[in-house]
Amino acid sequence: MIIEQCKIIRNEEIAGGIWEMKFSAPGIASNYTGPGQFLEILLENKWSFTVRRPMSIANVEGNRITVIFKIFGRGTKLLSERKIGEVLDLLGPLGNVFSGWNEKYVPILVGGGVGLAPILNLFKECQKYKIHSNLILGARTGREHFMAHDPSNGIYLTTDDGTLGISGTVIPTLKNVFSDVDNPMVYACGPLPMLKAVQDFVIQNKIPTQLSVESYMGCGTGLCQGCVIKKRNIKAKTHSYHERYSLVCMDGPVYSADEVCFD
Amino acid sequence: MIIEQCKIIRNEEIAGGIWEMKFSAPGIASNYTGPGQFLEILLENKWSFTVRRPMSIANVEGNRITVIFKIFGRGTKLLSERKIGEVLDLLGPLGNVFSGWNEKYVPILVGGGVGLAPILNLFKECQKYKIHSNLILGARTGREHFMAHDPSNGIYLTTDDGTLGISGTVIPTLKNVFSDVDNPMVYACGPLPMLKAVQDFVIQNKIPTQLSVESYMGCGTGLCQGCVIKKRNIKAKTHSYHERYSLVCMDGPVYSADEVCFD
Amino acid sequence: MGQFIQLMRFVLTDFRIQIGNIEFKNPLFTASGTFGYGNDVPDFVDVSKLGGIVTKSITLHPREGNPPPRIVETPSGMINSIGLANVGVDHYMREMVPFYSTIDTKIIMNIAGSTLDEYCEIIQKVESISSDIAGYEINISCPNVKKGGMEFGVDSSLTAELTKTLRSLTERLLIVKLSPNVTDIAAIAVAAEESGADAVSAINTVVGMSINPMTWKSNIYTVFGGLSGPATKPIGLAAVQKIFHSVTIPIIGIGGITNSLDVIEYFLAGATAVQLGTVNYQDPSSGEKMIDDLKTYCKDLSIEKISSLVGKVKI
Amino acid sequence: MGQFIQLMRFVLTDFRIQIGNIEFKNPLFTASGTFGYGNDVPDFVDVSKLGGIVTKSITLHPREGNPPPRIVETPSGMINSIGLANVGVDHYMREMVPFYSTIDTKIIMNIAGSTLDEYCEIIQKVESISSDIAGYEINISCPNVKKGGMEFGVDSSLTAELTKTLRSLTERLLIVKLSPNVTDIAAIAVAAEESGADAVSAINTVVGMSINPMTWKSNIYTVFGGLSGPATKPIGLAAVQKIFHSVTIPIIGIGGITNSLDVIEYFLAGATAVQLGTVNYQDPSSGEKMIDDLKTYCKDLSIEKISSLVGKVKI
Ligand SMILES: Cc1cc2nc3c(=O)[nH]c(=O)nc-3n(C[C@H](O)[C@H](O)[C@H](O)COP(=O)(O)OP(=O)(O)OC[C@H]3O[C@@H](n4cnc5c(N)ncnc54)[C@H](O)[C@@H]3O)c2cc1C
Ligand SMILES: Cc1cc2nc3c(=O)[nH]c(=O)nc-3n(C[C@H](O)[C@H](O)[C@H](O)COP(=O)(O)OP(=O)(O)OC[C@H]3O[C@@H](n4cnc5c(N)ncnc54)[C@H](O)[C@@H]3O)c2cc1C
Ligand SMILES: Cc1cc2nc3c(=O)[nH]c(=O)nc-3n(C[C@H](O)[C@H](O)[C@H](O)COP(=O)(O)O)c2cc1C
Ligand SMILES: Cc1cc2nc3c(=O)[nH]c(=O)nc-3n(C[C@H](O)[C@H](O)[C@H](O)COP(=O)(O)O)c2cc1C
Ligand code: FES
Ligand code: FES
Repeated sequence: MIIEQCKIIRNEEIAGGIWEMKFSAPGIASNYTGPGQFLEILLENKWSFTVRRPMSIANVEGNRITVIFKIFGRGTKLLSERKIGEVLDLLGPLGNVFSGWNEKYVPILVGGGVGLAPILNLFKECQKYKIHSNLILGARTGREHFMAHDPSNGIYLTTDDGTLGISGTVIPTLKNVFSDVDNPMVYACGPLPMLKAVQDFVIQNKIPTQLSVESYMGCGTGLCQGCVIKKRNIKAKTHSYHERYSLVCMDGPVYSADEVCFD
Repeated sequence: MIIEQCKIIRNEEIAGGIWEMKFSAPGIASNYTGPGQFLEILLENKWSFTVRRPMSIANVEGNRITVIFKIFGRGTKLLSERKIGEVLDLLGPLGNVFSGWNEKYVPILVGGGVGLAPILNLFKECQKYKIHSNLILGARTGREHFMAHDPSNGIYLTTDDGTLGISGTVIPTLKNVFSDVDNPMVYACGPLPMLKAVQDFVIQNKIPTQLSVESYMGCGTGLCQGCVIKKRNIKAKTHSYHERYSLVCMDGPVYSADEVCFD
Repeated sequence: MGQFIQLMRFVLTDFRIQIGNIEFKNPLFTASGTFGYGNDVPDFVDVSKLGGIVTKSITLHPREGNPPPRIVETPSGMINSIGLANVGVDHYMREMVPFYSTIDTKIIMNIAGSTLDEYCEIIQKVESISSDIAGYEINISCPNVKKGGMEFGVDSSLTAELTKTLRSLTERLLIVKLSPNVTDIAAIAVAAEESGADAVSAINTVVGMSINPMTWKSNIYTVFGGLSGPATKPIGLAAVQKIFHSVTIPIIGIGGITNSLDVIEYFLAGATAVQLGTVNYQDPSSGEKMIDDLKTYCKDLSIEKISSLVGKVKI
Repeated sequence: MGQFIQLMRFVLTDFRIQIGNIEFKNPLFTASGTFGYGNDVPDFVDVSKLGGIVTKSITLHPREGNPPPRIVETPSGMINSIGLANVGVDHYMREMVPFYSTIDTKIIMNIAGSTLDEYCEIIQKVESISSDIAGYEINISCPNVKKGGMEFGVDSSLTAELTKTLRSLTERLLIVKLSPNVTDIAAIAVAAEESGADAVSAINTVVGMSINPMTWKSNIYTVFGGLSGPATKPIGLAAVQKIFHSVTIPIIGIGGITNSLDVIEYFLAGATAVQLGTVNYQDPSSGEKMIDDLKTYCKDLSIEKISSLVGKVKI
């Protein structure tokens, strides 16, 4: 984990309200250990933005790091207005990684909303290692998608309003894909209701699953103790030193589906 | 006085740390009454910049308004980074004007530091009406000047460090010019020490003089009562309703030299 | 047809609120000291859009206020030490009050004093003349005047005594404006309620200080001043929520409001109305704009009465 | 030659400060709850550059803290309600304290309790073992734990009793950390001084609240939390200035510091040292950077001893 001043080398709206930003970040890139990890972005003005903004790493290529973000509030609005050549102060790489994906399993990757970044990252990684995986991406409406619906290649897009791909949430598609594969392993990231639904399904069906979760982060470095999530069961010794809560920035953001509790 | 969303049509560094910004501001321009008036500029972020920044009007041409500013702190730094085509929220025109300049007098115009904007404005206005005036502009060093030292045309530049024009403050030059003209009338705007020195000189020599003064402004509209300056003598009824203080934003910024007190 | 009914609903969103026996057409007031006396605001401001105007604090005698510097910007806020500069009650009654008959907005006269008698004298003067003043807001909490009543604002029993005495002098709306610079703001609110106040307003400014690190000078002549603006919104919200759980009279929320969502936050925390202060310095017509935005908000969430939001924060 | 002498002068700028009988190599400490126990900070942070490290509050028994959400951003600040999550004194002494012998930075252990006995038991445990702890900061002011000692922090006589009792248990540095959520912070500081505290630190967080106006939910599980960050700097400065005029023991200034000029403001207002809190979340190496910037400032202004600035604001 380092702090690095990184030049923006790309910043484009790739779908409705969804932006892709690329940085030159040699130091962070060389410390990067895999899909699941994230950055903490400092927004320019120290007075106005007290806490950094966490963003998953969507891709690392050589010195270059990509994030994909959705305009959510003041901070992401400001990010979308940043120009190529400007420099941002990044803290990273942070957090743990999706693990256990290998030839023995067929990964089913589920991403919703802003949760698609780490999932896309993992999808590309699987491709790189020639591990066939299925990718299910959900959005509210067609204009938020930037990939092609391509079931024959295992890429399924869903929309809540049916304007693109399969109508409905990602869950029915997850169920369908699941029923077609042997040795599935689910990886999911997305909004809370989606993660809950995925968790219910995979626990019921005893599918090994990893979820990348979000929480409000004050620091990303374990110092503020703000980013806790409730645990479903008790782990031995974690960075949070506690039994009921886990620090998402240090022990997560990736958890086994049976580890965390969303209520 | 109106609030207008104004497009930036020019923003250039015209001397070391000194910027010229031009807006398209038809509404404010049509309400403008003369040199001395100012604008209150809202800086983009409501959280970060609580109060507007006052800036004198340096020129009005048709719909266009020019300000000249010096990078002083966070706000003026931000202003210098604004790009052509961006829109700023301006409140204006505010305040009173330099008055009494006409053929009967020979205006001596004295500007120092950021106080040159209204003085330059008045200089151009005099030119327009073919009133011969003398312009004395002071700066700390040569790179802060953007005009040519041209005594034969009545333009005198001074620098504290002697790197351009006449070495020293504006005061010796003011004295020299004064001794050369009949029926002088002094107009001055600049930093506090300069205004004090001008005031001392003109009162001693009984020269009719108007000073444009600065004070920390909360609103520019008479609502906050923050921008007061102490009065030297007592005026009848002013916007501040008081005898000891005057509201610079409503009763000023231009005062007769014997009206205000700088201690 | 369905669309028509929905259209009907927004038209009918009810913004009226009630404090004591006075109905206000909407819950957005301007805060004391940030809108003058309401009679001399910029031309582009339509004061008749506001639910109410609270005047700057008026004292028995005219006050020139404190020497400059009186104002400085701070992170997301500002500090002021105006020192209750005002024309005094006589001038006010003679010169400003007649204007109020020309506008359809309720006027709340904010008064300040350094002794119980001063407060009483002001109210007696006002009560002796017929006027369009809807009520009084009692400033017991101005932090930057030595004798500005601070003694009342920090002490429950003094607050009670003052409120009781003023209550006996007027039938008009009596609102006590509370200071955040106390250990237990709810206790002071309870004292005001029990002594007959129709409402409390909270918060006044927070004691603050600012220094120029290059010149070593205090940025405020009086050293201590009052912090206002967005920085203080969390403090104002906490105050309103605490008071809400302690009194039954309406609370007027104040502190750091810059947009309609801030207004909603105050309602949810327990405010029946709000006052806009520092935001008027950026734009004195902010109130009008927020009312429009509130209408949109209520439309989108199908809220029929703005007052139905009061205290509805989900915990 | 003249140049040489000037060069000599900056080299010799003296950053050492003294609190009680302890000398710190410089006046920049990290604030409790924002730097862990000092033993587990990011690799890129060089803790040995700091004058001191104040640990997160340690309680008698381990505490899991409050349910999430625990944090939310506010204008130029943030609210937290961590709920004193910590490992407890036994684990702390066993697992964290040994690390301190490896660094050359003074450690101040912050302790919190809900009863006088709890505070005593913690100190007795620490005193029974030899360790590199330089002293204690007593948190009597945590606003987001029901039994977090708030009762002590708002009451002069309880503060006096607690301080006196703890003083009798230790020769180590005893610092009382004050709450801004009181009517008269100087009175509490005086109580601490008279009862034997070596120093006071101010301020802890300011009670605040934040609501999501779209979901109507409190952004903090416990509803009220503690406001920190730049928004509170004017409040912290005012507190330090008030205390400075009331006590003779050193004051450690806290609240909203993000750069070296903020540190200067605190010194001018009366602080002998400062603590950095929220800024560590943006960059845990902020302290190191500010020390470098302070060196430049002192060089430019030819300041020979940083402690010569204490209380020097020009009024
Ligand atoms: C580990 C992790 C990875 C993430 N990865 C991505 C990603 O790849 N792409 C993406 O678009 N978004 C991602 N997010 C969410 C992203 O951090 C928020 O959308 C962003 O912080 C919103 O900032 P804002 O200023 O626009 O919103 P604000 O206006 O500040 O607030 C709006 C909402 O944004 C969220 N938010 C704000 N600040 C934080 C914070 N410090 N920590 C967590 N949530 C916050 C809260 O839900 C808040 O209610 C991730 C979050 C986490 C925790
Ligand atoms: C009537 C008037 C006309 C002015 N005309 C010009 C001009 O034509 N060109 C120009 O360069 N400058 C002018 N100024 C000064 C200009 O307003 C300040 O330089 C500017 O506000 C600094 O903003 P900042 O954010 O960069 O500084 P900050 O970092 O906020 O503060 C630095 C200093 O700037 C000054 N300042 C900050 N805010 C205000 C405020 N609201 N009101 C007054 N002073 C403030 C203070 O001296 C402060 O100490 C004028 C000021 C007044 C009152
Ligand atoms: C410049 C200024 C002057 C003020 N004068 C008064 C006053 O005379 N009487 C009063 O009760 N409150 C006064 N206040 C306090 C405001 O009415 C309000 O309580 C406070 O500013 C918080 O609201 P805000 O954050 O929206 O500004 C003043 C505030 C400011 C900024
Ligand atoms: C997340 C967080 C946790 C904190 N935990 C503690 C604590 O355990 N004990 C304590 O005395 N102060 C605690 N504080 C208060 C800080 O030590 C400090 O007093 C306060 O944050 C003000 O300083 P700042 O504005 O620089 O952050 C905490 C502050 C924050 C933001
Ligand atoms: S975000 Fe601060 S501890 Fe995890
Ligand atoms: S700047 Fe507010 S009254 Fe003049």
